[in-house]
Amino acid sequence: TKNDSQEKVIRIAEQYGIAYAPVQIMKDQGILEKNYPGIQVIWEQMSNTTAIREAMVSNKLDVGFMAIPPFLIGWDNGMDWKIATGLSSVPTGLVAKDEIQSLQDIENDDRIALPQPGSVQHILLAMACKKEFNDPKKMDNLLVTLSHPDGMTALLAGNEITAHFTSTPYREAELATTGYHEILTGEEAFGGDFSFIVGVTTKKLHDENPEVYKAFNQSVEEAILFINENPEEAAEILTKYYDLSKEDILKYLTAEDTEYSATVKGIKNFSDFMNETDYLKKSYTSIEEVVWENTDYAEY
Amino acid sequence: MSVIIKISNLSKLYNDRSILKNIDLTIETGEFLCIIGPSGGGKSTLLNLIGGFIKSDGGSVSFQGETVNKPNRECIMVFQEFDQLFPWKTVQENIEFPLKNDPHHYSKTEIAALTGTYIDMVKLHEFKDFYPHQLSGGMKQRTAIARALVTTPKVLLMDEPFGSLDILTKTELQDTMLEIWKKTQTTIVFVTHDVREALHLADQIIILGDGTVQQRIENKTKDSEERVKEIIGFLSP
Amino acid sequence: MSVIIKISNLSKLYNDRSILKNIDLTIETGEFLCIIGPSGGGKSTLLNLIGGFIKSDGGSVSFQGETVNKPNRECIMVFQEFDQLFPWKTVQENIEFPLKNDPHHYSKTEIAALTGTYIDMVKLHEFKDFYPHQLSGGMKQRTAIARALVTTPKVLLMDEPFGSLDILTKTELQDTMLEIWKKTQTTIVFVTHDVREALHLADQIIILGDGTVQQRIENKTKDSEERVKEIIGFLSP
Amino acid sequence: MQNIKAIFLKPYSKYVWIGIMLIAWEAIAKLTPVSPLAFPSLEAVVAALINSILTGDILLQMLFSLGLIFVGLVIGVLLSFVMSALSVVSPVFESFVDTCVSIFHPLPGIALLPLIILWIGTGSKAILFIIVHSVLWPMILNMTAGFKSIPVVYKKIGQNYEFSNAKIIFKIYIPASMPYLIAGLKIGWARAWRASISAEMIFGASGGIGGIGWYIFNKRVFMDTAGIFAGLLVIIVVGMLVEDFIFSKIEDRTVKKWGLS
Amino acid sequence: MQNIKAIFLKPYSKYVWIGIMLIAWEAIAKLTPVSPLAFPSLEAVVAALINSILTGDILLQMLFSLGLIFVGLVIGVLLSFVMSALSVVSPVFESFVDTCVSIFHPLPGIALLPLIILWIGTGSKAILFIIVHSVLWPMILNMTAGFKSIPVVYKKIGQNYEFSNAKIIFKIYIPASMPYLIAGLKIGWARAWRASISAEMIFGASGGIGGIGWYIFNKRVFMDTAGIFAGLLVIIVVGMLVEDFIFSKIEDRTVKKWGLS
Ligand SMILES: Nc1ncnc2c1ncn2[C@@H]1O[C@H](COP(=O)(O)OP(=O)(O)OP(=O)(O)O)[C@@H](O)[C@H]1O
Ligand SMILES: Nc1ncnc2c1ncn2[C@@H]1O[C@H](COP(=O)(O)OP(=O)(O)OP(=O)(O)O)[C@@H](O)[C@H]1O
Ligand SMILES: [Mg+2]
Ligand SMILES: [Mg+2]
Repeated sequence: TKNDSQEKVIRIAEQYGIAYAPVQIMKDQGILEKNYPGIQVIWEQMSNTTAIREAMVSNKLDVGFMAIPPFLIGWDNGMDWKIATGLSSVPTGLVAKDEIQSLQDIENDDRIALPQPGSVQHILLAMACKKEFNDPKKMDNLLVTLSHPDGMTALLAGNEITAHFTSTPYREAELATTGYHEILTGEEAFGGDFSFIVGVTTKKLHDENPEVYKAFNQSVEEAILFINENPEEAAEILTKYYDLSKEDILKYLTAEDTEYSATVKGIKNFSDFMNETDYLKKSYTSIEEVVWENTDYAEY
Repeated sequence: MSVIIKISNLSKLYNDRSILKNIDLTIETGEFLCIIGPSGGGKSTLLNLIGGFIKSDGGSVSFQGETVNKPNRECIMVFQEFDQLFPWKTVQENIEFPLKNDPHHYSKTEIAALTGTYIDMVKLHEFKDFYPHQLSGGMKQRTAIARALVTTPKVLLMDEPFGSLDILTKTELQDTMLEIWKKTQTTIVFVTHDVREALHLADQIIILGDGTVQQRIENKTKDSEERVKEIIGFLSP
Repeated sequence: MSVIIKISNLSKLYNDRSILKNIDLTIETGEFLCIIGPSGGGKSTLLNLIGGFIKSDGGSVSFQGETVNKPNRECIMVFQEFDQLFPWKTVQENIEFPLKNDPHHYSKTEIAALTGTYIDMVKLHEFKDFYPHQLSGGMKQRTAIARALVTTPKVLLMDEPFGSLDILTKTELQDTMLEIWKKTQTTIVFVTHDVREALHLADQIIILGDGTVQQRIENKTKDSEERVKEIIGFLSP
Repeated sequence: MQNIKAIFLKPYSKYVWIGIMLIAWEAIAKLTPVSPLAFPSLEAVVAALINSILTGDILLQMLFSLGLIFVGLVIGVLLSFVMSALSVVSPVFESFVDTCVSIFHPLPGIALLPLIILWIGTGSKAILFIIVHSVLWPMILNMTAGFKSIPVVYKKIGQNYEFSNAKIIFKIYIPASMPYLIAGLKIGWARAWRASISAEMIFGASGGIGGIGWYIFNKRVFMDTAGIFAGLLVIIVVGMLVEDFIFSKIEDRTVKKWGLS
Repeated sequence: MQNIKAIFLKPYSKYVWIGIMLIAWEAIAKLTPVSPLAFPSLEAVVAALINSILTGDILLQMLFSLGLIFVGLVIGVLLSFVMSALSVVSPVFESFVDTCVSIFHPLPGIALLPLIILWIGTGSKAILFIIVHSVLWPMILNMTAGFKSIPVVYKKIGQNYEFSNAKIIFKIYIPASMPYLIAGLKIGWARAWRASISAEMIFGASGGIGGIGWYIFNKRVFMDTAGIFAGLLVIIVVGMLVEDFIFSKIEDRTVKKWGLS
């Protein structure tokens, strides 16, 4: 029937970056197709979390990957979606010029580059400011929203940008340059471990196509497992998608603080903090409001 | 003869300045009417009103009994501006233009024949593939005349069409106009500032001044130097 | 009298068509030279060459002993196009324009006086604040003439300047031109297609045809009908 | 029927059309099952606007953007004028300008970002640079096209009075190519808007509180759709005011008065 | 001196200028202490280009972008033509078009994104929409300005032969406003490029391998600066080919032949 054929389609936003490696593996190995024979997977390549969110509002996408804060902003504004799975944690941190030893040294004419307000980098910075100055918005007017590569160019060019909140592999490239060091890591700011990227699905997919939803979750897990068990082979596959050598990819995949895991970590902490500091209008009272049943999560 | 154009009580203002004041004029089918008068006297304005190109501020013009409120294919105007040729068309294409777009649907051979005839008539055969910017002033005028004649309209409105022609071409074209006029019974309204030309061509001459028709002259005996002097007398203030 | 303009062996081609062929001509200071000839005969081309507006394909023009290779403030042209007024300036502003931009630095009162004089001379006082699109054809021509006269250049190059003027204005302006000419010793090169006008104005007439000077006529006895016929005879092929 | 038609012919006809569009908007928002997150109702937009005016900096941000746009537009117009004028004067320079236009006109500011960051940094100057880059090339195209379409006889008159090149350009070329210049200016103005909004979205609150683009971007990342439209509304209103009070006045005093349109 | 000047006056003068710019580039890359990450040497760029051609899809991506731009340009030109023509015919429609232009021209595509995604989705159609939005408004401005600047006498001749509105527009308005139309087309072409590159950076590779904007975006993400410039180089080369083989041909056959420039 017509309904059947509709059930067999899933639209997933694909993004690039080491943190998204399982998504490429899933795509390349046809894991979802294997787990749900006959399904048609539409990969929409998108480059921007906000656009993904808008596409999901408009029912042009069923699944997107993003950090927890952008997800919470959508949820707070009434989007019908929940987290289906964790994906990865990668090292992230604030890289600054050597003159700047700590957050205390950042002055009013310094500028901090990060991807955008409301991004995980922004919230982490706010968390650190809260701890340090008891004023989470202290740096909000010093922000310059540059994508990671532009942010790196800006930092290394040595103009106004004196610090850059970024992650793998830009963080590593910046730290390898003399004159720059890390003054804050994501973990320090957050006060523990957290999922950097999670997978989010719409209620529509979850409710109307539970089989597809299940197959998707299972596929993500398999992809994560694949990377964790066969990093060499995974790196080989990823050379197709990334303009990097196999050695470099392998290095990033297996770095000490890079972790691929389906467990969602840190959501409560983000939510409460963002609510306290008015980035959200509300926090959740029960975890079921933000994650689907059967999703692994860890709270502190 | 029947009346083809009837002008009643026609007035025109520009910025509250009265250019034409309550003009009454009838033009009969087949008449060759010349309009003369001082520069700025309203000759072009009158022609534009007859052609339906501008709106009057009172009174009316009727053509074959119907009120004129827009231009008419049977009433073709040769404008005073001599940059009235389409710069993107050659001499030949400019002349063909009205034929190609005529509802009569001339055949290719007819178009070629008619265009050829009129190009020869204005002696531009050699220049038929020239673009307007490559022509001399007089050549442009001749092309415009040929374009107006080629569809043989019922009325020709000509605003100083021979203004920049040398005397020979002018004389020849004057004679051609007279021939065409006699043969086709076309009604011609012809603005000129050359009194001799008016006397040579017209059977009716009107003198337009101060916004009114100051004299209407039946021109039976053509081409006399006395006539010239008489008219210059009329023109003098 | 001294030679002011000397044309030697001047040739001009357009697309390999020879328009002017080895023209030799001297014009003396204070001469009033009329050029007549058939439409397309090269009159405007010759004037443009004398003015330095176009380049020749052989030979040279010299003005006061110096080769002309660009236009010169002392040699002002009235063009055949009658849309030669600046549409963004009123009649008065168009006439003032060359004075305001003259290196002589006329004072405000001088400018006002000169402009006033020439506006009156071409009888446009009433229309001095009109923009060109509000003028009749003849008014535009008169404005262009006043603009050319106002700086009293040494040479005036006039390409059918009276082309669309009524006979009275034309006669008056002709007389004004003659007066100015006599008073200021301005050298005038005047293209016209009106043989009578040439006879009335010129002391030298040349007939330009087939790219060469076909006749040069000393015009001592002005205004005779025989002369007209004689010249028309020259013009006929 | 005639009466209805007449409504659209008045000077205020624009506002009639806007009214119709607003009604259509409201009808879609209310009567179709679109998510208010993507298509907020007018009340929500107006409420967001009032809220931004009362509690936020939207008016100051608008002024900041307008200031940048104005400066960028002036620089762009001057530069394009200088380049077009020099092309008129010197064929060597003309080939240089042609080359620049065909190289730089199709390049989006976003592709130049790394270079801009490297050379100019990320402050207001970078936004200005992007605005100028957006305005300059179409202005040059329209100016040179305008200069080329001037009747030859006007140029000849200028030469006849031995005007310097500067005088020919100021006294003849510019007034004679007014319709082109105005069309170019309108394109430039709209492009400057677009560029400044996009640039602010990238470079953030460079002037402290930032401009209207930064306002919209913040609304967007925090999913306040009504706020986005409030920002767009402000842009549209300012655009129309400029159209009605600046561009039409310029047209009335130039091309309309001269009978060129 | 004369000889040197002559070099710049030949038809190939463009390439001389490009040569000079390339040399300047190389000098900066080699002689100043800029980071090759921001300012790669020419060899690196050329190597990246050759590599992309041999092992990558750059040529196909270019074709894909060109296809989209072409379709977008055609749609934009047709729409702007229809709208300008209708404004000529009907004053009611004219006020509608004016309103649309003043509302939509200054709005950046990025601000319309939520609506575009809602209505059109994120595929090639969304990119097309952004291209059309970029091309349409400046084209309308130039077309209507061109139509308005036509000498009245041409319009009168059309009326005299009682041409239909369609005929007046096709036979008289369009050829008579050619210089404007060509300038508009050039602006439209450059704008279409810009729009497609920016849109691809947002919407990604909707057509499988994506277009040249996606290529550049990927190079940027992986900090392959030489690759970025290889992409820009391809854009510039294509732009110049179009300029030399399409726009100049159009100009030669129209405005130049008719003595309008
Ligand atoms: N730009 C041009 N390209 C090609 N041919 C041209 C050009 N300008 C003029 N001609 C040709 O040169 C010849 C002479 O033209 P010119 O304008 O000098 O004639 P004229 O004597 O002034 O005629 P008229 O009395 O009709 O104004 C004509 O045959 C014309 O076709
Ligand atoms: N668009 C306009 N706006 C204002 N006044 C105008 C306009 N058109 C013409 N006029 C005025 O109308 C009067 C008559 O002009 P018209 O062109 O009819 O004269 P004409 O008799 O044809 O003169 P000429 O022999 O010089 O061509 C002139 O005084 C002119 O200034
Ligand atoms: Mg007239
Ligand atoms: Mg001539």
